[in-house]
Amino acid sequence: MRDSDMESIFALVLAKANYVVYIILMMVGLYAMIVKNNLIKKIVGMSIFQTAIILFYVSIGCKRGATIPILVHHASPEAAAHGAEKIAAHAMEAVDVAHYINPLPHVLMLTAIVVGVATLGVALALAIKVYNTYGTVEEDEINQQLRSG
Amino acid sequence: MPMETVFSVKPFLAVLVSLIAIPCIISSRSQNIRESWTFAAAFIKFALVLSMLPLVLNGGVVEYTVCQIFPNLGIAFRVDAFGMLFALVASSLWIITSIYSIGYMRHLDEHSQTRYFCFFAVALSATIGVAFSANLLTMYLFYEMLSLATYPLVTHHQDKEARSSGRKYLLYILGGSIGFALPAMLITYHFTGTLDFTGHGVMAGHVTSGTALVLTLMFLFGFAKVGIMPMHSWLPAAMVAPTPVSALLHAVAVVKVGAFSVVRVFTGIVGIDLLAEFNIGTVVCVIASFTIIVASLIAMSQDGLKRRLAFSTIAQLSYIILGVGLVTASGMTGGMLHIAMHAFGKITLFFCAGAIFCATGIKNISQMKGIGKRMPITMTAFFIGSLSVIGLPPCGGFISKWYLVLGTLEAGSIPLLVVLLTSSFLNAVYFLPIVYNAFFCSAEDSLFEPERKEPPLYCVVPLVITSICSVILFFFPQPFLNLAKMAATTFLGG
Amino acid sequence: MKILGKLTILLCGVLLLVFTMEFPDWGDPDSPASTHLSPYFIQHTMEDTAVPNIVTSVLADYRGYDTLFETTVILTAGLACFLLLRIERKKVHHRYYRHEPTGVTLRMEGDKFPRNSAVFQRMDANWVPYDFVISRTCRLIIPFIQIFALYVVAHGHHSPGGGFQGGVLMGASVILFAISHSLRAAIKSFSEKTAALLSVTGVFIYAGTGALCLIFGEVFLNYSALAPLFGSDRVMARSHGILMVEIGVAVAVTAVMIWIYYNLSSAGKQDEGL
Amino acid sequence: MTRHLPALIIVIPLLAALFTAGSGWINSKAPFRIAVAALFFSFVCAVLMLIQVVTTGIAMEYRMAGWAGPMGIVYVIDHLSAIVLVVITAVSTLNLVAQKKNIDAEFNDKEGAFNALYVLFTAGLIGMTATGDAFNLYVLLEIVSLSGYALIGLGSRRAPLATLNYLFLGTIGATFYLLGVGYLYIATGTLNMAELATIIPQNMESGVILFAFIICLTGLFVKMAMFPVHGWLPEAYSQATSVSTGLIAPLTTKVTVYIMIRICMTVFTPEYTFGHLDISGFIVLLAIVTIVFGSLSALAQTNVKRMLSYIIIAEVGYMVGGFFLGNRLGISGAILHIINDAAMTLALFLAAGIFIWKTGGESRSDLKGLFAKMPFTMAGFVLAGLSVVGVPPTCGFFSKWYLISGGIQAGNTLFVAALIFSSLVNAVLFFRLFEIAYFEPFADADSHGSNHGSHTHGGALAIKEAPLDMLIPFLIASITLIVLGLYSGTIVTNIIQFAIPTGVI
Repeated sequence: MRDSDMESIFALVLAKANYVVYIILMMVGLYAMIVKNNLIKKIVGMSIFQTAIILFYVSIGCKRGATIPILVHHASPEAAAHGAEKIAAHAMEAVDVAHYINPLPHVLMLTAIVVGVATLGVALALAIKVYNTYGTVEEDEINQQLRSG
Repeated sequence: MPMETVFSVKPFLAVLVSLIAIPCIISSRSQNIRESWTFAAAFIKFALVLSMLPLVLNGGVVEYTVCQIFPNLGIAFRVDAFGMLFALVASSLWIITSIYSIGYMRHLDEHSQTRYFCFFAVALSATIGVAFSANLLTMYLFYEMLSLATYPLVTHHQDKEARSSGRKYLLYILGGSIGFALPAMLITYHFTGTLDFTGHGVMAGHVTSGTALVLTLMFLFGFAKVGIMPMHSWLPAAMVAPTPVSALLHAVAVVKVGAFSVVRVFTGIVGIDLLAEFNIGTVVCVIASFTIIVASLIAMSQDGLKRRLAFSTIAQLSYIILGVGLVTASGMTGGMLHIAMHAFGKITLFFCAGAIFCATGIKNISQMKGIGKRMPITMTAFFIGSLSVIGLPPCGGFISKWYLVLGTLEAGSIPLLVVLLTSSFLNAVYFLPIVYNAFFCSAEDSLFEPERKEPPLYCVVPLVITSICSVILFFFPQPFLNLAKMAATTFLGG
Repeated sequence: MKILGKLTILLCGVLLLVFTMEFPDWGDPDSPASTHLSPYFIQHTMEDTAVPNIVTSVLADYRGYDTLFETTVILTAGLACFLLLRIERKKVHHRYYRHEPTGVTLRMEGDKFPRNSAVFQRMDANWVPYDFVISRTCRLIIPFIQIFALYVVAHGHHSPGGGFQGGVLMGASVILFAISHSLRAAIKSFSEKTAALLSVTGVFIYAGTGALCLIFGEVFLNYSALAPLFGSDRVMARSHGILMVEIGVAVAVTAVMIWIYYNLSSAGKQDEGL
Repeated sequence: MTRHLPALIIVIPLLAALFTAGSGWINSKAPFRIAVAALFFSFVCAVLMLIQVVTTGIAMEYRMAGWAGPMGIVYVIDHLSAIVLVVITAVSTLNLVAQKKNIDAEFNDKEGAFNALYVLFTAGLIGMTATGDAFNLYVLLEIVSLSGYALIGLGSRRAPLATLNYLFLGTIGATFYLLGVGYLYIATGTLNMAELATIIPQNMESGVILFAFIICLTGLFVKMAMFPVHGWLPEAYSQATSVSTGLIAPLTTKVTVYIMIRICMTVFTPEYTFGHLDISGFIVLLAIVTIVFGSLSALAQTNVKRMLSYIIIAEVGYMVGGFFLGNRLGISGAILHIINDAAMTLALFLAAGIFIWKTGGESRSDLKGLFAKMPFTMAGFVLAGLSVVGVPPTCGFFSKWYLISGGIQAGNTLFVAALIFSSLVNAVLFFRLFEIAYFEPFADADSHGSNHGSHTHGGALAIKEAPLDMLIPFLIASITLIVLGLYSGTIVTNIIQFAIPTGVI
């Protein structure tokens, strides 16, 4: 009974591998942000934290046996010349949904990546300003300077 | 008489008139122009209140709604007999106090008098607002406005002592109103769905006896301006204010607002029959009599004249609460009448205290030996005032005490009668010695110059007027008596 | 305080793990996400926007409003770095020069400075030795990077790519130039003012096309309203609209990446970078 | 033309922000004017939309890029979002106009970028309020946060560090919200709020939706500084310049509360939030702790702005607690409090801005003698203080009235006690300030000798009022407190009443 349990748990984990990975990544990022006291390490933790969410979203979108969401049309050379009506005609053949993974998560994650970069940029700008005023990026040293006034 | 209601904007105008006067008071260049604005506002307000008197006397009611905020509850005014009685007293005495404060302030050359007169006007409009409010929300609004408008008046001298007494003043009044009155009001609104002052109370049938008692006590202690015993110590502390403030506000406006709101709540919200049925009235009477006795005893031990008057005010206010707590017709009439009678009596005493301070700078009773020789008019007025407060025949106070005693007899509770009589005796004990020392003792130490030195005319004339009024009220109490009687009948479900 | 942090993270992780049991398996085709909205996009993108790359069509057309604000996020980041770091450059009265043959470094005061000659070479305070190999190879590669970036932008319709990716590549090429040579050289060729104004114009191109559709009477960002402008039918107009928008995004992203690099690397003084 | 209002209200500020950023490089006069014009335009749009929604009674729907329902992004302007839009645009316009002098003093050479970020912040808030798409809300939330970090980061010497902490917590909050939206996407496959509201009630039991609710809520609680995760707010708001706090303090937490209400009511329908889940009891408890904690720590502060920030945390507790009482009174109290609290906080921070501009100091003792010095500003400050305490006729009283009666109706006496306790503490806080301003003489170098108390003869201290262009907007803000109070009845009856779905008793 013991090994069948192991199989079922193992199979379960394998089937949901992507969620397990993203949770581990997220916890690593969260850990770094909260516990580390070097500001740059916290910023790195933050970007890991955001990338974990990106991985989660992208993994939602994929389907077994499907290819990237770009419609494969056998554009024969003369077909490209006809322009519009060819496109309309081409749309008539039914597009099999199972062939393509669903594009929505990818669109969302393009935005999330951009937001991640923007936040990283602003965080680094702030870190530089903190370094210029306090001469250090270690949070406990900064607190010491603040307390000593 | 038919209960016809007239819808007119007069009550709202009466409230607004002194607020409108404020920009003029601020912008007036010279002191005289400023004083004339205050007088104009006082006269217009008194005229507006008087104009509604005949209608109210034959049973009519004036209503006006400003705006509807909550379902069937908004800022609205309703002038009935009880409201008219209190508004009449407040607006008439404002005129007299304006004269007095001009004399007092100019004589002592107080600083920032413009601010004084502005906040005085705001306080008055709040008082009239409370008198004319149709529901508990409007009354709470003007009650809060009054407490905030009187804070700068109480702390006028802006010194250390004024600061600590101001802090105590706010602690009791604002703390009481937010801590007790606000939740009580909201709980009542939750149970009954309406806060309008109907003749016979809204709580009947919606509330169990336990919650009714708790709510009544929360209202009693919430409206801390009535100075019931545990919530009273702001009043002696507020004596640090200049005397016209103590005279009008702490003898007439502020404390009477407290008493008025408590009576309004007892009759309009809790309802007289509920008071009787769950015998909440007796609980209220016990608290009131406790306050009367203890306050009178403390008053005897006070050496400062104004502090003694303050404690006597606490005792007199509890008469009003006692009157309502008796739940009998004449008891109610006596209580409500006492608002008017005590007002005239006590304001005279405060005017005299102020006059003595103006003329000689004396504050303590022990130094007032033989002052009668030098300030005969002031001291005779003081004598008449104290007679009225004690409740002896030639002065108006006697009539309200008379109805109160009748009330206790109707209610058949002998202990309350004993309380009334002993307290009258105690009043005599702490007032008459002052008068005796003033006239019959000789001024043994020669630090006083013997020649007659009366306080400035502006101070003497008002206190003479008010002392004469309290005597007139004994012989012709009609307007106030009728109003009180009408109010009592409506409240008792007549 | 630290243990509290660790505890919350542990708890949070375990809670998350417990809840994953109810998720659909990885990649199974009939999970709600794959059966509800995406099939519409996959089937209708050709007939709606005539753009085979579904991601670009969803990105720039179906959810074009999202991407408009995404580009605004980039612009906000650029403005934020500028606002936080940029310090007005005080007149600098000294420069460092390196005498090439002898390797002696000189610090020259005053206002007049010798022109850069073969013998005397200007250098930064924390001088990075001028490496011939790197600068020459970079000078060789940069044009190809830029061409590839333009290709990525242009081919967003048919192959993976688009405004963001192309913009970043273009930005990277300029940053490579700044790193390989020196920040001053890069600023001379692509000044901060042009970077700021370009980033604004990029977003303006995007928002402008959207507003143009408004002016043409359609709803905001509905490119088929621009059919008379492009002289094509409504579906092709959408495809051209997407291309215009992609160009706007590329311009904005390039400029902002460079702008942020200028500010971050020189901590706002814009004189000596990495 | 009115058909395009939902788009115009956000596109015009966006375009204006671009012009402001661009023109900042050319001449330094243009940015401020463009920014004010754009904000005023969006204020007018918001008012027009409110009128239209209230008169027609139906919500305005605007399909971006012409795509319907779940496919594209849809903007929905209903009663709730219309009134919040008016509040946002009014507060940001008033604050910008009032703080002209502060802007010139602090951002003299970077005025273009500052004004652009200011307008982008407001545009982000407008978008967040009006959007009908869960993911679009995340993008706009990021714009608001980023521009907020920049506006706050430029304050005093300690501002960068405070902003960095704010950034970390803000990112955690926003990313949790994103994760919540992701969980919803897994369970339902769509991102459109209206469609989510149809799918969620069908499978209430699924754990994924429960966990999406919890994660979304935690994320929002972090963004609105509820009790355990409030650390960033006092630091960030007290170190920033008065212009930025004048904009950020009244709006961010209130709009985040609005989003919480939007999500709990329109996405997770009330049947789910209050009926199916029994989580509201715990959240009201958390709100009570926030109220008590906020009020008590405000007592301990000497810096005026830090004190006001702790009061903001307590106010967030009011709104969240009021909403999760679950009854109609509590929810309308929470919504009314969003409007009132935004107005109150704006008045308070404008006053703080004026004090700092005049006395240069931020601590309580710098308020000495201000009643004599600046009577009108102090009058406005007293009005704002009374509104926070909850004294009629100011608006604070009426929203507190709804919250307390909601608490009584729900039988949650602890919540009522917390509200009363917090009002009393606020009374102590503000009267402590008034005392200092009223009693202690104006400690100014040129005033002749320290005339401490007793008879300060005559108005020796000439009245040095705040500059007029700071004073007028501030007085407008404090007078609106009374107007809002008196009209809270009309606001509730014909706006908030329709904002609450009929399912709520």
